[in-house]
Amino acid sequence: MIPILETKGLCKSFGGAQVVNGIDFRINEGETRCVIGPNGAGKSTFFKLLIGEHRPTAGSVRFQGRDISNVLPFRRVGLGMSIKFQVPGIFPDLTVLEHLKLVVHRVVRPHEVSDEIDRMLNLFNLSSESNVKAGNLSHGKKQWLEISMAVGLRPKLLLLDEPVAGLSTEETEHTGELIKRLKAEGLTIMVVEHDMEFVRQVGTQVTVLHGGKVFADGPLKEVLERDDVAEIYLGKR
Amino acid sequence: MMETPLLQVTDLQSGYAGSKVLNGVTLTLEKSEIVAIIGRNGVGKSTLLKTLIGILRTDSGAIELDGRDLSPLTPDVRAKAGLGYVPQGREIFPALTVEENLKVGLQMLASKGTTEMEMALSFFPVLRAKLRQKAGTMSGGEQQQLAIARVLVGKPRVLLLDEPSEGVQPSIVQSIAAKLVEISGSLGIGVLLVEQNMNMVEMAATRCCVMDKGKVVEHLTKQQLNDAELMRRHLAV
Amino acid sequence: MNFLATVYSYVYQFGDSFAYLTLSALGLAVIFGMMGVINLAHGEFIMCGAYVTVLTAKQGVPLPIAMFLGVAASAIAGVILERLIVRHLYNRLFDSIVATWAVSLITQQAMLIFAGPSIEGLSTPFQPFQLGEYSFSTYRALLPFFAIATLACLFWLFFRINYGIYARATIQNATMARCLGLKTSRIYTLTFALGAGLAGLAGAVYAPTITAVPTMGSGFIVQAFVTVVTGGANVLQGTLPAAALLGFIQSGLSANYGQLAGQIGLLLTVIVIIRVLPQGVGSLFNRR
Amino acid sequence: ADPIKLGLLEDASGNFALAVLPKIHATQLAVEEINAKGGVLGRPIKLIHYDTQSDNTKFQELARRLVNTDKPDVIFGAFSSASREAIRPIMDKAKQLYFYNNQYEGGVCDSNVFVTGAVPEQQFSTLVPWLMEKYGKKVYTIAADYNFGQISAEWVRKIVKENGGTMVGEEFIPLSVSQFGQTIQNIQKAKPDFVMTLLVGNIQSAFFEQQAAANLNLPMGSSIQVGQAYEHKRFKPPALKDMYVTPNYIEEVDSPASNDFKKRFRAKFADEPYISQEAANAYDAVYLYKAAVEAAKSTDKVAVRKALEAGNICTDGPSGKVCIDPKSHHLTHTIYLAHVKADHSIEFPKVWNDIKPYWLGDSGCNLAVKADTSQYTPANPPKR
Amino acid sequence: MLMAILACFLLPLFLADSAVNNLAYCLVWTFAAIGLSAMWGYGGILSFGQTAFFGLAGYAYGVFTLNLGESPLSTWSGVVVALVLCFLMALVLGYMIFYGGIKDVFIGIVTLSITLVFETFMAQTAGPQWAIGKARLNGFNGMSAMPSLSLPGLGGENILVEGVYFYFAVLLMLAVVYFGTRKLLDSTFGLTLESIRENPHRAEMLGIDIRRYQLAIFVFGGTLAGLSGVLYTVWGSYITPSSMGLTSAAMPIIWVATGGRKSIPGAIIATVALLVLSQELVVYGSQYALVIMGAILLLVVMAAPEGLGPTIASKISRLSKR
Ligand SMILES: Nc1ncnc2c1ncn2[C@@H]1O[C@H](COP(=O)(O)OP(=O)(O)OP(=O)(O)O)[C@@H](O)[C@H]1O
Ligand SMILES: Nc1ncnc2c1ncn2[C@@H]1O[C@H](COP(=O)(O)OP(=O)(O)OP(=O)(O)O)[C@@H](O)[C@H]1O
Ligand SMILES: [Mg+2]
Ligand SMILES: [Mg+2]
Repeated sequence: MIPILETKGLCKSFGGAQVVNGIDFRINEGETRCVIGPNGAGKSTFFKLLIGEHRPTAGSVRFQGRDISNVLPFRRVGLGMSIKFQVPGIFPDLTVLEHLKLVVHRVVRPHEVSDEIDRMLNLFNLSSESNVKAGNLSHGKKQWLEISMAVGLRPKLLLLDEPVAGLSTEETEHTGELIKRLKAEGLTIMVVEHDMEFVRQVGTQVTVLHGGKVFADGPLKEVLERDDVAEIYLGKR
Repeated sequence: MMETPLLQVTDLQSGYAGSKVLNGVTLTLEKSEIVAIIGRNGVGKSTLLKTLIGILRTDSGAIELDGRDLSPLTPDVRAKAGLGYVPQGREIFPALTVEENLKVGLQMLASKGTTEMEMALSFFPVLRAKLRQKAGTMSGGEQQQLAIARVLVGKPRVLLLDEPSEGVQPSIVQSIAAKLVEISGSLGIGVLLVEQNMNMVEMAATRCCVMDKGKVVEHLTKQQLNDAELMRRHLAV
Repeated sequence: MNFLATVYSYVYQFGDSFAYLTLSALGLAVIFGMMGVINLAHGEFIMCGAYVTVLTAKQGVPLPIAMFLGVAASAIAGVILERLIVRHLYNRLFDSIVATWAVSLITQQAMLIFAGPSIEGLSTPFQPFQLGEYSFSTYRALLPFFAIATLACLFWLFFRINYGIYARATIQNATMARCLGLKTSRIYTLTFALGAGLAGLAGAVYAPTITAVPTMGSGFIVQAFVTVVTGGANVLQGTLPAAALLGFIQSGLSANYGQLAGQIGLLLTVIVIIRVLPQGVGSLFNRR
Repeated sequence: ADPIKLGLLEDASGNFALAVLPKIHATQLAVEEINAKGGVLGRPIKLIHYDTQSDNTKFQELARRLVNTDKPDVIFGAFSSASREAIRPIMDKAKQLYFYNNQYEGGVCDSNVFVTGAVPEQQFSTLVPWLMEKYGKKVYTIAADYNFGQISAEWVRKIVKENGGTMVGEEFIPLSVSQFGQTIQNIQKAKPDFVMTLLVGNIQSAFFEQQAAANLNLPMGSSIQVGQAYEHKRFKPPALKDMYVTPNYIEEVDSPASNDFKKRFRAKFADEPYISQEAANAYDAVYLYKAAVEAAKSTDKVAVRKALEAGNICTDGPSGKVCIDPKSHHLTHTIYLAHVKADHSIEFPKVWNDIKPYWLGDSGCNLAVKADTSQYTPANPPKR
Repeated sequence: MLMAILACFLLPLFLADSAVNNLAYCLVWTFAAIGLSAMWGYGGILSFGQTAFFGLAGYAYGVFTLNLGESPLSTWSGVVVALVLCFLMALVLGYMIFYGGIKDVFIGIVTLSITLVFETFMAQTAGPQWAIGKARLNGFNGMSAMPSLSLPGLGGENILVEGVYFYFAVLLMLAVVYFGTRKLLDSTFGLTLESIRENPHRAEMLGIDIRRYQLAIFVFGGTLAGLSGVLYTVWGSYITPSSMGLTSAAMPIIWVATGGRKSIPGAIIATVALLVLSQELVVYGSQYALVIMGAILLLVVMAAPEGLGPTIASKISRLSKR
């Protein structure tokens, strides 16, 4: 199997703080990987390094066999990556519809745009809010919108940073189903999440980050059973 | 003789310019009680808390703290009267350092608050290591912990928590829950806990209100909370 | 001796430039940097400080007290402006451009109509001193030190006592600050008044060296904006190095190539600095 | 009868208002006096004043409006050379009779323009040789960096050279500069015998207090200071000590004509800060126009211009008798050498009577014969 | 808006020539305002540089036509040359700004600095050495005597595009620019710009090259300001450094802010209204003109939070609903 994404010795420090500290990581095409780890472990920073928002202080990122360490973020999106940030980054003054239009017109032909938007609205349960300004949405709906934008770009590699934080139980499950479906379509997905039920629902492989390093790596069951993982992260069960 | 409850909310209505969200919420909160408020995304949970703290104007109804009507007061007066609010999305002051964020919380006290600060830091040890870091550069979960600590140092009598577990690692969620139980018990603090994380609700709440369409539609007892099947039905509404 | 005098003359020119840039900028740095309000009436606060200083000094009030009165008057004007107008515009900052510009128009012209086109000025205090073939104004030689002292006070106010924390918290997120018990409206007013008072201070300090006329503020405003923005997002840390750098370049260029080169050089430097440090000079000092 | 319309474009606000307000008031005074005595040819004068706000583009805009909409019989106005040049093309195009009532850098040879202010051959040819005689032959010029300053500086340079002196320095100051520390030191380094200051506007006037504070202690000469913006009244002594200026009139002139003028002026504008030379020029201009209309017996522009070019249009103004020079459309002037003393009182060490605006005429401008609309300088004189 | 423009075409039937001429003058400025509104309201770029382009175009037209004469070919190619120059300068400047990572208020100050450098420089070109060909730059006094636009007439005589003709020409251009801008901003290009204004960071992560979009709208706006500059120069045969300076540079911002940043019709209306108002105030308010002007602006800002355009629009729609 060829890895779709691979990092070697990836490091990032801010001032003196070494936040990501030599991560070697690879994910194969079509895989769904959950990245977990304590608060401040460097998960979001890792994702931002992948999408290019931060420049690594050392190490490299390869995407589909190509070194993209020096490629600008928007070009990486063009290559087929897309991200949902931990904090929903929406355009407060634009309506939900406009958000989707913005995304959709980048990936489908002009005459298909409106059909595709309708499809997305239904898929993400946003039909009733389609004309609401995104700034006026409830927190959960903002998360939803953010996920829909990331998915709507039809990437090859989807990065989701805490997609279900703040989503109700039902919507969390719905998201899980969605991810499974996307996986079935062959999409490669990386998810950071603290909601263990969700992780169990979607994940097969788990990577645990801790202190900017890969702490544990392997099949879901095995990793979550480990005592050291429980100690640094899961707590008592 | 009936004792006046700590916080009594009667038929509360409010909303945003042009759209009414709360359609008459009634609930009571006694001392040492932790009341969870659950419900699907967009039903008005955050709106309820925003109205209680006074960010949103009360259109009708009453909010009484120890029998004193708060509804005509501004948020700062309500805070001084004893309401402590942790908003959804953290809303820490990003350009202030962690220490300065805490100092803003400390100005509620007459004293210098050295012991309160110490208490908060020992409870959230990540913060101690990062006192001089700009709060905006902290990880999501760290920021959430800061937001909670910032209110706790001000020694509120009623805590209004809007999804405090969001983005926080499972083990710390557990300890926050335990701590809430402990301080509400020992100090007689009342807590209104808006949550999506059922683990947290189970661990901390003494009782639970289910909201839908701007109203409290159901009250659940501690026992009912532990009945997973029942919960599932309620949340799916 | 003459060599020394020449060297000192460079230092003096630099200090002069530095003091002028710093003092013109401080009021704006507080109002624009801390509150985000683009205050086009900055020059009119300067004028207010100068007028009050001159008028009271003419009445026989000792100069330092007259200057203090000038500062106080500007601060009060700031309170009034904030309460009446700026307050309503915090969530639409761009409208504050129009509003403060309108206030500036009204003030300038109303002053002209009601206070006349000019008032008799004051003399610069202190005797001049001689060094080699040059003579220098003692008052001006002291101004850079005064500027630094003012900056130090501000720094103390904003970073060492909690007022600064509260003010910065309010400005970053007023709603949240209010929810944590801060009286944000009072903090806004105080901060605006502080900025206005500092602008008044520039007017008061320079009042003895220029004539007070209704349009005098416009002479300060470009330098003020340019210094503040070059200083960057972190206003208080930025203003000092920005003024020092700009002052150095301006005085160096005008010493060697004339005033025009100084003026143009100043503006070009700003462009270059922002190009190299998109967040301003202050960002160099951010990594604590 | 139908009023005679006098359009007035002057700055009642902005940077120049300080120096222009007395001009406006003097115009109003003259108009009022004439109307009180029955007007011109039995017709009253109606003043149409637009405030040009010290803004050149406003001048342009409002001049057009005035010419096209109000169609006045004559237009007065403009303070700075730049504002005059902004509206002169409009006047020329409309063949509008236009009076510029300000001292300036000289050289405007324009059929439609009459100038009542003093020019370099009146102000510098008197002042500079006198100062060189008294103080020495090394001269330093600081001047506002635009046409007025540059051309005036050219005049100074030329006259200094003709009189065997040397320019030890020349510095042009952008209009927005208010800080003169560097300039003061440059002057100290060059060690001139006196400084020619040709500074314009409030901002640049900060030089005087600053040079005093730094103890520059040199005599100064100027064509515009004191006479226009009364710096000696606005600055505290001794900021302008030993300033020598050659206005064609200032408030301190103590003659029966002057005192009578001041009395009338103050009766109407009691708190005018200063009655400047431009006030006198503006005042004279109204009477000169009146005289010309009466001579032409009509307000027809061509006829009035013919009358003005006849060579006998004069008026007895605050500074004495002044007459229009037909060749150049400029005015003869009595020039006062005003010396500002340490306490800022004024003395007049010398008076030159009836100096003609000879330069343009001598170098080939003759508007009575040949139409023109150019501005000339010593380096660029009229082609013969 | 179409109706309004049609109505404007009919106006000369009712107005005196001088009033039409004056109205043309006011309309001349609307291009700079439309450009700024597109830049600022849609792209979130607050530029103080509109008058720099305005001045550049004015001087370019002046230098070009003073050298090449007043034939129709010379004047119209003067217009084109001026616009091309503005386009290029905006491109270079915008490249420096956006590809150099300059953001927010820093853009405002960089553009302001450039404008002031240009102004200060032009103001000191008084000497005879500052001439390009036959055209003296003439410093603070400004350049004058540029020829008007003209069209080749039938009999070999050129028809000058002056007075009412000039008014029609400007109105025609305005119509074209207005509908063109509308079309541009209503497209996904406009939507993309808005997303960049709202959250540049997020927009970039949607795969949008934000720098390119910002550069594009900056060049668009700058070139429109250039169009204003050329037309102004043609209208008055005059261009001066003070039409670039601080006071002038603030004017487009005041107009656009008053009109409502995001409203193109608002910008047009506010520009014309404020210009007419300020003239009328000068004429009838004498020295109180500026005070009254200030007071009116204050009132508008306080009473119409969305700006004049949107506020009027919502008033009208509310009235018509009744
Ligand atoms: N600009 C910065 N300067 C200093 N430290 C930083 C900066 N950015 C991030 N950090 C630190 O790096 C660490 C990793 O942050 P990151 O956001 O990657 O954590 P995370 O694993 O996503 O945590 P969470 O689960 O809480 O979201 C944190 O401790 C944070 O304080
Ligand atoms: N600023 C606002 N302006 C207008 N409407 C708003 C605003 N904020 C929220 N709303 C609307 O109010 C309703 C309730 O929102 P609220 O944020 O209270 O939901 P919530 O129950 O907290 O949801 P979540 O679980 O997603 O946080 C939603 O329909 C939302 O669209
Ligand atoms: Mg994270
Ligand atoms: Mg919520």
